[in-house]
Amino acid sequence: MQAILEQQAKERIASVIARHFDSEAQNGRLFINLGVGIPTMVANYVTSPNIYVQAENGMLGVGCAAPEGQMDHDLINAGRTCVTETPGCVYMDSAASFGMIRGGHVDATVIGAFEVDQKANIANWIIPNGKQLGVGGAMDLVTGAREVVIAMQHTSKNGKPKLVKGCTLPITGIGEADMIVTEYAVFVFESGRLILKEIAPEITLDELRAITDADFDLSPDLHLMPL
Amino acid sequence: MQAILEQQAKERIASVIARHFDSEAQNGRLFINLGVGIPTMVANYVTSPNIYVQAENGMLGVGCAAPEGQMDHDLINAGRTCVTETPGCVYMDSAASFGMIRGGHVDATVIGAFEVDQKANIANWIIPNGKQLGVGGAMDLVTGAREVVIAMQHTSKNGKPKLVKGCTLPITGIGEADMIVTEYAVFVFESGRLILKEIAPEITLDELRAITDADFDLSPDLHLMPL
Amino acid sequence: MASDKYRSIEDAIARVKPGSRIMVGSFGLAGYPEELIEALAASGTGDLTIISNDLGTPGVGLGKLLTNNQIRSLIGTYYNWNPEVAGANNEGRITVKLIPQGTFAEAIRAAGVGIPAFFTPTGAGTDLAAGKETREFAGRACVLEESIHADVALIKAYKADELGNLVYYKTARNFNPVMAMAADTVIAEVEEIVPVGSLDPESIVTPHIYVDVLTMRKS
Amino acid sequence: MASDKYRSIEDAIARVKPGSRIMVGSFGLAGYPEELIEALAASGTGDLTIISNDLGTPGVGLGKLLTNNQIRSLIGTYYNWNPEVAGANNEGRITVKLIPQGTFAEAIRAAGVGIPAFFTPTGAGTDLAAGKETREFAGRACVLEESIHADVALIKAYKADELGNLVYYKTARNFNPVMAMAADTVIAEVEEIVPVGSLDPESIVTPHIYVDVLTMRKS
Repeated sequence: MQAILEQQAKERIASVIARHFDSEAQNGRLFINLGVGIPTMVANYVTSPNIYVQAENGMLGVGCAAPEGQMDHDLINAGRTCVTETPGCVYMDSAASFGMIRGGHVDATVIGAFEVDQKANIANWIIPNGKQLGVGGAMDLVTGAREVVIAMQHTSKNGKPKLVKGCTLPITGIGEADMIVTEYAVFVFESGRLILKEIAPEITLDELRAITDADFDLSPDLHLMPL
Repeated sequence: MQAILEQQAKERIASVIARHFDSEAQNGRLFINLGVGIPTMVANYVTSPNIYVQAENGMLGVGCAAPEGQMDHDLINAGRTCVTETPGCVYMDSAASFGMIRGGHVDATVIGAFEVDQKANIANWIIPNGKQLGVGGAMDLVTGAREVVIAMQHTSKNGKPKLVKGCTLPITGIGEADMIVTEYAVFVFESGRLILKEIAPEITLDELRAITDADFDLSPDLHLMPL
Repeated sequence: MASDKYRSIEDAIARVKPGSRIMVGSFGLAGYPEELIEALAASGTGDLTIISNDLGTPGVGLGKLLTNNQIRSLIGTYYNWNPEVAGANNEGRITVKLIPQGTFAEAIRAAGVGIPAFFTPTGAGTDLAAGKETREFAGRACVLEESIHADVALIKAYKADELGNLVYYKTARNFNPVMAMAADTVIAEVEEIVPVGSLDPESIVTPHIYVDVLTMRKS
Repeated sequence: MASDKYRSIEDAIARVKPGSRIMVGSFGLAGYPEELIEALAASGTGDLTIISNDLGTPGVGLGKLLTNNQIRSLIGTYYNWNPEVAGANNEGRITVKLIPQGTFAEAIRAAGVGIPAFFTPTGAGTDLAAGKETREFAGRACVLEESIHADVALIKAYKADELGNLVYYKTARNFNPVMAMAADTVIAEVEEIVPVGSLDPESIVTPHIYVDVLTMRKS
């Protein structure tokens, strides 16, 4: 197993997810919501003009980050980054914005996670008794978006598997994960089973099993992650 | 008892209600919703500039009926009359409009009724197995408006009391009536009792009792209806 | 036409299949998709459930669909303007589900925003609450109402941009924006399609995410 | 100033009494009524329940109210930007009620539109649904959530007309329009008050019926 540096891992995860969305957007417009961190980076890699970004704080058609000197602090995404407009963008209030999400109109959300388990449960909102106290839109997004894509490094900073048999932290949603993308692998949930679809060239299947606590099956068309 | 012609009765009812609203509007802006028929006529009699008319089909700040030749069939009130704009008027969708009503933001609604009983129940939406099948906004209005003013002639076309001990027709709302204005009298509900506040000069108290099925008390300041 | 959502009225109405649940925006004759309804009447597609505030007047607008026997059931609030409805209902030719108008609007919005049911004081204790759960909140009886969803929504807007963002005109807005959120397929009849960027992002009422097909009124 | 709703910031903030439930519009530092919050912090009025998405950052914006010990409890969604909140909560100095952000927005709107409670799939089966009724709709577990009302809402809008109709600016809109419907007294801090008739009736977001007091930002 060949180590992948953190920055490279993040860029890879974002680009793999972007490729997935570019492919989906060939069938028509795709509306996506991007969480803070790696998920936001996905916007830098998508190439399809058919992809529209929704920000849950009240905007459809979010553009790229605002360049230095052109920042408007009343034009932000949900990660409080100053952003720009795209042609045809729309502003709305928070109830309308979450209505769009909860109502199933947003095709996909990309979020990070502390843990995901083999039953598609996601834990990404809180570490009890810690220094952070917030849920934000995490529960609404995993429940409302049609497809929930987890973008996370394969293991925690101290090397523990994040893809586990059963979440130990408080969950964000039950059985809501649809796809998991790490620097080493792409998994999907199909008929309640976790399936490995792609594996990175830096790792063997046995090595991947060693850093994955969750049980998973191999896809009939399991292939190397195209990089 | 001196007969009052139908047209005169309607005008009187509308003007008495208008006087009530003009008085209330001295304390600040008053937002009212007017049903079809006599209620709509109230707008012709109010004089306070502090009164704003809401139409449940999606407008706040409804103006007078549109003059011949200036009718816009996409600018109507809930009775499908072409109306006009007032300065500062606002358009909204039906959910927002009924939200305004149900949320208790509209100060008063004026509606007609088939029957009102001494427990403040209102029956105004349907005569079973008849030629009409519709509830419209009646239930929302009686439930949502802070004050429900009933505008109706004292008796039905065949002389039967409309102010009854108990409604016989399907009710629109339980205990929702606050004030009843007929051509002969003004009643209010106070602490669950029906109270006569004003009586018209054309009728004696005994004659009023004879055409009123409901039991009522006399207000300590019962007085002649000012005309 | 530079919009990839643009279709002819005929192509658009072909998406309405027999037996479908169809929402139609309107209040009386204000804000109804006239040409779509004409085409639906001409198509003869039947066994429809029509979800709309009212049914126009006999033989006019939505009223045509009843005159044509294309309707199996109605969900709405006010049919006093079209006495054919009470007649057909009394004769058992159609079923009619009456809902208070504010509850109707809110239940359609609820479907659009993923709320399966809500409590409302409207209608508590009346015949229209029969068979529905009633519960007190802050001492007030409230009825549990479920959301209302459709297969297709036929709506009328004033202008669309090429993406499908919509704005409305005066009281022709009525139920159109909530219906635009509450159906699997949303077809909007508009008077004009303007270039992307022509509509103020602060003033767009229906974002393009909700709109599948645009048709343009000929007249 | 030709608006009868216009008051100075100081007069307006005097309406906030100790122990009140106060809604404040904002998402991070976008769209928060800065001068009203500065005045509230200066007033020292305490024992407040603050209903807002977040609490800014320590010592800034809404964060000042916590630093000043003016807060008894918080109802909101996301305090990760202000770690003083978790600290005060862990020490038992304040109580915090966390609500998923979409449920929070919808529950505030619900109070505004007279809906006492609604079912939502968000949060079902999680710790934030503990103690709440859960029921299945169409096979999906949903949580019953009650509406959220306040004594006073402090909101930020872009422009008001003299009647009190409001429009907003970009993503500074956020929770302001729903909070404007959900409080007994609504105080809006605006950047400009324009003559009646200057705002497009199709584009007004908050109708003047909801607004009690207007204050104007000095800077």
